[in-house]
Amino acid sequence: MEFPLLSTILIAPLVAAFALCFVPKDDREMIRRVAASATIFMLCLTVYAFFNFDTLEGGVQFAEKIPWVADLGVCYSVGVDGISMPLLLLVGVIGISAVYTSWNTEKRPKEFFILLLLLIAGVTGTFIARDLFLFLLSYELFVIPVFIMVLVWGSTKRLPKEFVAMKFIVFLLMGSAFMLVGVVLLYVNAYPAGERTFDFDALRLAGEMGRFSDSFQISTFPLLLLGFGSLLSMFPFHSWSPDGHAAAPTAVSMIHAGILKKLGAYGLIRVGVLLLPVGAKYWSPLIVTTAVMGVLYAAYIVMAQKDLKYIIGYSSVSHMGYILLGIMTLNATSVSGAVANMVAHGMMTALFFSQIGYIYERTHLRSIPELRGLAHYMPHLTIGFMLAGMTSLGLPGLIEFLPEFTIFVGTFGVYPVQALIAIFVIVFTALYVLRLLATLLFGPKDEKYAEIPDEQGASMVPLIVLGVFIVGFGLFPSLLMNVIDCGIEPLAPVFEQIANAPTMMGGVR
Amino acid sequence: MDALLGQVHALVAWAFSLANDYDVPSLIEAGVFFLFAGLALLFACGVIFFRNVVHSALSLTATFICVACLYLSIGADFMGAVQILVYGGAVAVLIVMAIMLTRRDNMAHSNPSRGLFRHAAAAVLTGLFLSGMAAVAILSPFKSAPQSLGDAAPGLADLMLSHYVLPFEVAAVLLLIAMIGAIVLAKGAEER
Amino acid sequence: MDFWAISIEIAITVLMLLTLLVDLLLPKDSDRRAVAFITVIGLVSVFVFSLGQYHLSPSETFYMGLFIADNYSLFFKQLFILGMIFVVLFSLEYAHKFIRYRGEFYSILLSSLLGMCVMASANDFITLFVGLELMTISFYILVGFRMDKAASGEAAVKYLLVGSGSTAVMLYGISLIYGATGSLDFLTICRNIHLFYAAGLAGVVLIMAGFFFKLSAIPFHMWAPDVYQGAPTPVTALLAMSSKAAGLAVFMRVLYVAFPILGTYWMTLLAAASALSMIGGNLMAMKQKDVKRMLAYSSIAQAGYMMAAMASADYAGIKAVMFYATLYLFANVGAFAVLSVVEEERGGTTHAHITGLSEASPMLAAVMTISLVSMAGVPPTAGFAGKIYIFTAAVDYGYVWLAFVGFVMSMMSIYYYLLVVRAMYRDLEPQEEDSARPIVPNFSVRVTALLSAAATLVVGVWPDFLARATNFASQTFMR
Amino acid sequence: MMSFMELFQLATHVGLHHFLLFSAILFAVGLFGLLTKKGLIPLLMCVELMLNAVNINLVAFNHYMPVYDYSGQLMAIFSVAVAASEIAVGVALAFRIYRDHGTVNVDDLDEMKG
Amino acid sequence: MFDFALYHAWLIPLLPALAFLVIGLGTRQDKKKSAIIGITAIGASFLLSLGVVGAVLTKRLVMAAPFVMKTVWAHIGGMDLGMGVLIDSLTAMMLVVVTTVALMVNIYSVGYMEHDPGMGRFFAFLSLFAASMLGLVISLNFLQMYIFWEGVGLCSYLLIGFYYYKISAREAAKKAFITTRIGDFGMLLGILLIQITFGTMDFIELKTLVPQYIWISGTSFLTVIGLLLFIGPIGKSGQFPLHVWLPDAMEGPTPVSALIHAATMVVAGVYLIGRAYFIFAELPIVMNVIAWLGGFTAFFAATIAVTQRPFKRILAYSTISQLGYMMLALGVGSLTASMFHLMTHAFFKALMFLCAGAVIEAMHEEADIFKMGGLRHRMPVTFKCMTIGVAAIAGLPPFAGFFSKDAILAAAAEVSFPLYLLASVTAFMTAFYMSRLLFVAFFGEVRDDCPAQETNAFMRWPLVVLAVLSVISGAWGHFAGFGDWVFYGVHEEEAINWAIAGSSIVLSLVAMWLAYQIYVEKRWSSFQIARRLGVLYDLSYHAYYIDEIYAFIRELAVDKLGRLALWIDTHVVDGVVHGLGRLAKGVGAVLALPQNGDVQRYVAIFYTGVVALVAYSLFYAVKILSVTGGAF
Repeated sequence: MEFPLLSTILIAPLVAAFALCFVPKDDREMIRRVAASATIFMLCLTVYAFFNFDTLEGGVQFAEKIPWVADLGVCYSVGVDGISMPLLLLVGVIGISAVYTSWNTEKRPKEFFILLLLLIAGVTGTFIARDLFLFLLSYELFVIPVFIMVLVWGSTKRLPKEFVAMKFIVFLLMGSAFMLVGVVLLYVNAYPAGERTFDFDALRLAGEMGRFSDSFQISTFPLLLLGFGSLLSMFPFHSWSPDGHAAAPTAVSMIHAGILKKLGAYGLIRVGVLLLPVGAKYWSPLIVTTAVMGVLYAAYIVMAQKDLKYIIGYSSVSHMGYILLGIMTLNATSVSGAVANMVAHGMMTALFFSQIGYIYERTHLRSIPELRGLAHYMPHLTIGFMLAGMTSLGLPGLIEFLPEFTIFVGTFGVYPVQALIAIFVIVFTALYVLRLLATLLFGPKDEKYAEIPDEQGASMVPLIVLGVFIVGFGLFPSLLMNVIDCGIEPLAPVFEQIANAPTMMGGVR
Repeated sequence: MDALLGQVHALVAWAFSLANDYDVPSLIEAGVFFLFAGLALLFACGVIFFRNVVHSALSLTATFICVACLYLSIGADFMGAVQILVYGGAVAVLIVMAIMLTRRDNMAHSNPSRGLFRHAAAAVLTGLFLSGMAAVAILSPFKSAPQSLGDAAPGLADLMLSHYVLPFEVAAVLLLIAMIGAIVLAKGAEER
Repeated sequence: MDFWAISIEIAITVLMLLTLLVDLLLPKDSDRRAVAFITVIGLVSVFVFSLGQYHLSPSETFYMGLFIADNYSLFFKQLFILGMIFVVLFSLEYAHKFIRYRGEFYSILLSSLLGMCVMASANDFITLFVGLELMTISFYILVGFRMDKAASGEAAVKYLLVGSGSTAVMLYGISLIYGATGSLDFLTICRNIHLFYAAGLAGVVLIMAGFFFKLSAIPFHMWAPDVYQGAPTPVTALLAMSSKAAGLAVFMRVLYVAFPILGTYWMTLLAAASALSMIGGNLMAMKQKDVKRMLAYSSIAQAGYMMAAMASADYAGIKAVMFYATLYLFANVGAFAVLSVVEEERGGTTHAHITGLSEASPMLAAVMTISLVSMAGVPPTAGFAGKIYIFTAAVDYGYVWLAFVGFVMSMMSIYYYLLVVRAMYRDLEPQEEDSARPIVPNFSVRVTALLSAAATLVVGVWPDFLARATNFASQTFMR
Repeated sequence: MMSFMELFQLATHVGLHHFLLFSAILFAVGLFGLLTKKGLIPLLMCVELMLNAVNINLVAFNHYMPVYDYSGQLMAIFSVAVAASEIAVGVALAFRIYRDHGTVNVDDLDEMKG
Repeated sequence: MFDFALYHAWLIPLLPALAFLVIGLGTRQDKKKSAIIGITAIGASFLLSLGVVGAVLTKRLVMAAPFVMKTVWAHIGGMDLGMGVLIDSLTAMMLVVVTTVALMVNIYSVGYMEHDPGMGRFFAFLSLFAASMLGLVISLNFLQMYIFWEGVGLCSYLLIGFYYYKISAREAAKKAFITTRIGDFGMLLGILLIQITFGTMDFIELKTLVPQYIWISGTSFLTVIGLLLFIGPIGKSGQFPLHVWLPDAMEGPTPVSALIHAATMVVAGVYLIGRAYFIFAELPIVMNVIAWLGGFTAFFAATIAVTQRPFKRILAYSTISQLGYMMLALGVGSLTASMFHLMTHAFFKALMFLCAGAVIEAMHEEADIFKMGGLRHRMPVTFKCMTIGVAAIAGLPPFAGFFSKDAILAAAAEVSFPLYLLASVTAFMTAFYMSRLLFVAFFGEVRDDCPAQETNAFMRWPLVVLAVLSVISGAWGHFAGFGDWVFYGVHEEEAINWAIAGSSIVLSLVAMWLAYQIYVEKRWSSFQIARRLGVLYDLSYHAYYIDEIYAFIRELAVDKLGRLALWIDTHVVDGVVHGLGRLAKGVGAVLALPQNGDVQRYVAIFYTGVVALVAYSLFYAVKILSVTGGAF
């Protein structure tokens, strides 16, 4: 039997979390060392997996399958394909960054790192799951860690953190309620009782055998969309997200914007589009339009925001709109772009938040007018912000450019008007990002920051790790794209099928 | 007018027919039933409407006894005996005792009721329930066929000690526990 | 007559008498821990013993099939026993502090357990009725067992009055069924076409009303909040898990064994009551400040979930109910264990009392969180798997709307569960520093709490074992 | 429309329906009391009335319907036992309430609500 | 030797890129090492570029027969995205121009930046810029070009904002980036459409595909593409509506202005059109737009330049104006003239900017020309170089500008007389304001407080080299047959049209004479003239208030709308969410209202439920009875 690589990746943070339970709560050094070593271990394994992913062979790799719950037809089935592999890497990268960003947590560090590791384990599980049940199980694992982390380690700005934590969770879970109905419907309709299974491939097979009628798909897809879409912060179901970012501790913001939202997108592809292609096609004009509206709308809101976390929060709503656009355009190009953009945006946002977290931790300020001229004292921080900002506005040579470009290529031919608006928003993105950078970093010296040290040592880790990937994948996109491509390529029949399906506007587009 | 005349006609005809087939046992049976049922209902109303709770308790006992008489009238003699013993005896004593222990002042207005609205609402609800149950009774095409199953007491004993021995034992536990519970609760109340 | 079939009941009765006896023998001023230990040891041995009763052969009955010891009832009995063991364990300190007549307390706990066990096996209305009343009357007493708290007596009175009303209705229903079919035996009734008489139909709904009362389904739920709040915390726990589970067990048997031919008739009612309970229970729980009262409303909703599965009327539904009842038991044990400690230490169970629990005792806070999340049905706790089973069964039967309501409401319910979590974890105001004073629960509470939390998590992540057990029990039931 | 005669005929031939209606009325009276009385003890009395009413049903069915044993009456006997236990507990609780509140009126019992 | 250069042309951008990495990660703190690394890298690139030129000349790699190397950069969603090297005469010319100017500027910067603590950073950015620009030049396809296009944009941003502590610099950098971004948006659209329409972005493949496409589908759709593509150059090369960033860009260090905002980056737009000329040349509407917009920009910028006072600002507007010229040339179909002017302009404009840098540094950051005066005495070398520059831009023979401008005028005259007229007027004005600059700053009396001294050698020698190039490049290009190499379509032998050339020389001389009379002889008071002109002067002085208009639009369409959106989000979208929450709670509270502790009410509700159930059962019973007729 092969070495269970993915299980090891999944279990590492859990083991660390469990081990942390027995570390005395005052031994901060030990606590963070345990947490860090778990994430370093994870990162190493994910990187190993990523570079050992056979792009020629494609398909599901590093697969493991153990029967799990017999009567539900659930298997502990993990594996990665070209779509989930990059996202797993994203988890590894952001995981370690999140731990190091929280390096100086003083308040109840033990519980903090336990919850953080649980959160990381949850998202890992979601991306490697090949079984819908396992997927759901890990998908909602974030609820409690996030809630408690916001509650205890969060910060109150516009709204009290207690309120935000509640809003965050209830909103998302309400969304997932709809999604669960959809999933149960899928599960029940796929096979007759007794043969049922949650296995992704089997469910897809059922779809190919025509078990999901067109009308069923059309009525079920919105349910899934509501669930995954609200996690993806789809306009107008985004309002949990900026507030959540603003109130959450930095590590949670990073994971939330960097991974959780991608989870929604991933779910939408994996469950929504691939299992219910006709349904997806039917709704796609509407969703694409709202996605674009969200892109524009969130970009506008960013213009009026002053709080750094709100800015990045809304900007991530805007960027997620691109991803949704890419997914719902439903062709191979746009979907590959969306998947790549998930990775890109994840890393970019995580970097942004880790930098904001650094400065917030030291000054307890994060409002633009209060922070200025940081470049004088903090060159490393400046580099971090610049890198993140430039990635955010889609500068070529950094990771986000090509995915966005690919989405545009995929979308423009199908939905030209929507794509036009979406592309125009890159101007807005530039505008707000540059405004942010200009005010925050540049301008006259302010003596009050003279005492604040620049990023050094542990606090440099997020910048270095994320920076390496942002630049590396930006300059050599084929490292990333080849993997994604070999995940999308086998889906050609699905897209073929979609191409001939009618939309809500009628006819074939 | 015609309808009224018709009714009168019918009444006359009925009087004649009454003379013709005068079914004495059935009429006696009816008399007994209506007597005791009427009395039972009257006393039951007394339970509710007496101002003095002691009167209510006595009225309740009277109801029980009337019901016991009804039992006897349909041959459920054992049941009637149980009714008189348990309800007419034990329960009534318990209740009177309770009244005595919880009320030591004037008994004149010892049985208060809720307000008018509550009465109205209760009347509506009760009426609905009653009409529902009456409708159920009427709509069910019961094919009643009274028969004699032999003596009730041996029959019951047979059932209780064979078929239903388990519930019987459990009921014993139930009574034991009720006793213990009542003692504990009452004792707890005393030891203030 | 086969005493093997009623061996569990006999054992429990003996144990009950033993506790009474020991209580009498013990000196007046000794604390009654010995009684508690006897109870626990006895129940554990009964539990272990009962494991041996699972069978593949046709089920044993005690006299003419009126009392059936099948796997289904066995499963529920074990559930009740388990719940009782947990409750006795975590209430040791609580009982020591608040319960004056502890010896009798344990006896009456055992008698309620006996009632539940009899109910679970009852195969005719007399046995059912007597068992049900044994349990109910025991609970009347137990609810009023805190002599130092007026609310306890008040709760008992309320429970007694509404409960008597419900008993009368149920009895009325039984009498109508008897009238229509001429029998009180489930197996005879089920073949009787006269169930379609108005009397039969009305009898069914009246019996259902009685059970709805036990399950506290809306609109028969009014007693639950007050009683849950006023009762001693361990008793509340029992009310929430065991009493409800017992009601479910026998309710399913009545519906599936005695009235299967009226399936379409009562399924609609079940679905409606289920939807009402899910919606109303969850909505009403939202503004509660007292955790026990909140759990009462939540238990209304939980009953709604379980009825949703019952409405599907096949073995998957039964299995889902059994699965859910089990995990609900674990969740309740966790929650109430914590609550009893909190009440004992801080004198109450409102949000104000649990504030700062995460600092006073992280372990208790974590257990509480896990339990509540399990009730809400969020992974990785058992509640999630339970909900999947339940609503799969419902959807399979065609109740998509019910599943819809269920999922939406269960996710909405996270709100009020998280309110509790929020109270435990939020930052303390300066004047609340007192709340951070450490609480060190005693060993038995710790064991109970951790066991229940572990069970919740294990079943959540690896539901296979429980699924197999419930499958086994439910399939033999439907056979 | 039924004539008087038929009505009388119906009324005088005492049968199952007489008892059913009687028990329903008795039950309803008890219920009415349960909803309107204030004192706990009168309420318990009303409960007893209701249980008694049901017993009449059972006994009547046992008498009039074609059954072959006394299980209806047996049920009634058990119900009597239960009713007795219930009232015992109820009376004990009345003492509790009286101790706690100085009165046995249930409308004073509203410490818990909402 | 030449082959080596050709086959290693990819090293040309890579070397400065490596220099950027080395400086950025390693030697940033060490000024000297940074400078050496930066100059070495660009010097090597320069040598390689010369080698490439040699290769082009020996192998005759004209535009129709380029040398191509390519590799796959990424394969995604069915698209092959390539990266590669395309070498032809145009590329070679650009390479040499860019590396030359970059090398000169690098050397100059050693002197210019020696007191600045950020010198290491400066060289890093310069190297990065050189890398991006060279990458842009050798691009094989639109995507690659766009990538480096954005890259130069970034460098421009970084370098304009080099003095990050100055708010003006910071704002200028931002403005530059955003304005060009607007252009990039259009260009990106164009590129996307090309990718979607043709399935490739490769210049070589497109060259064969476009004519076929036109043959089949006509030009209407391609016109849209062309116009969209043209928006990019409008932004980058500072054409009319998007020119606003370029004057502000002068906030950067002067070498940067010389390198980026005069000589190289701003011509990227022109270069793009030249590179994709096989598309544009087929689209008459687009060509007209280009020509007229170019002409208008040239004129428009010149009218502004006439009244400006800061040294570099005048040069900036003149750059816009000259870029307009190049566009005009492209629009009228003369790739050769445009590219020729691009080359000469690069040299003399870089020269003038470097002079400006020297002057401003000597004047201790005083930029207003009217506060200077008599500098020719203090800074003779600079003065000479500046004079050469002015002569070149004014189009006086034999300086470089004469040949290239003449070519443009001739091309314009061939196509459209109004355009020619516009170009000529612009030429006149150019000569006027450049002479004004020269005369005001360098002639007259030396002021008492003038601190100016001649600059150091690092700054002086590049000036000299560029001055030489400004003198000879025109003539050399003209006589060595620039047009034989850089041309589109059929190459026509062009001689100087002496009618046009003569008239332009006359115009220039008249303009210079006029300037001399006003600013040196002071025959007419410039203030009087300004007052006379009134509104026109104001308009010109304030650059037609375009900045203000844009600010207003931005305030209205972006900030106000943004605040509106925020309001909507917090009050409507969020309001709905919170409202739903409150609604649920409220419903719960209402539902719990009956729960008032009154046990009899509980009983009543219980029985209400019972009655409802009984009603249901009766309903059912009646239904059954009606079905069965009461028979069982």
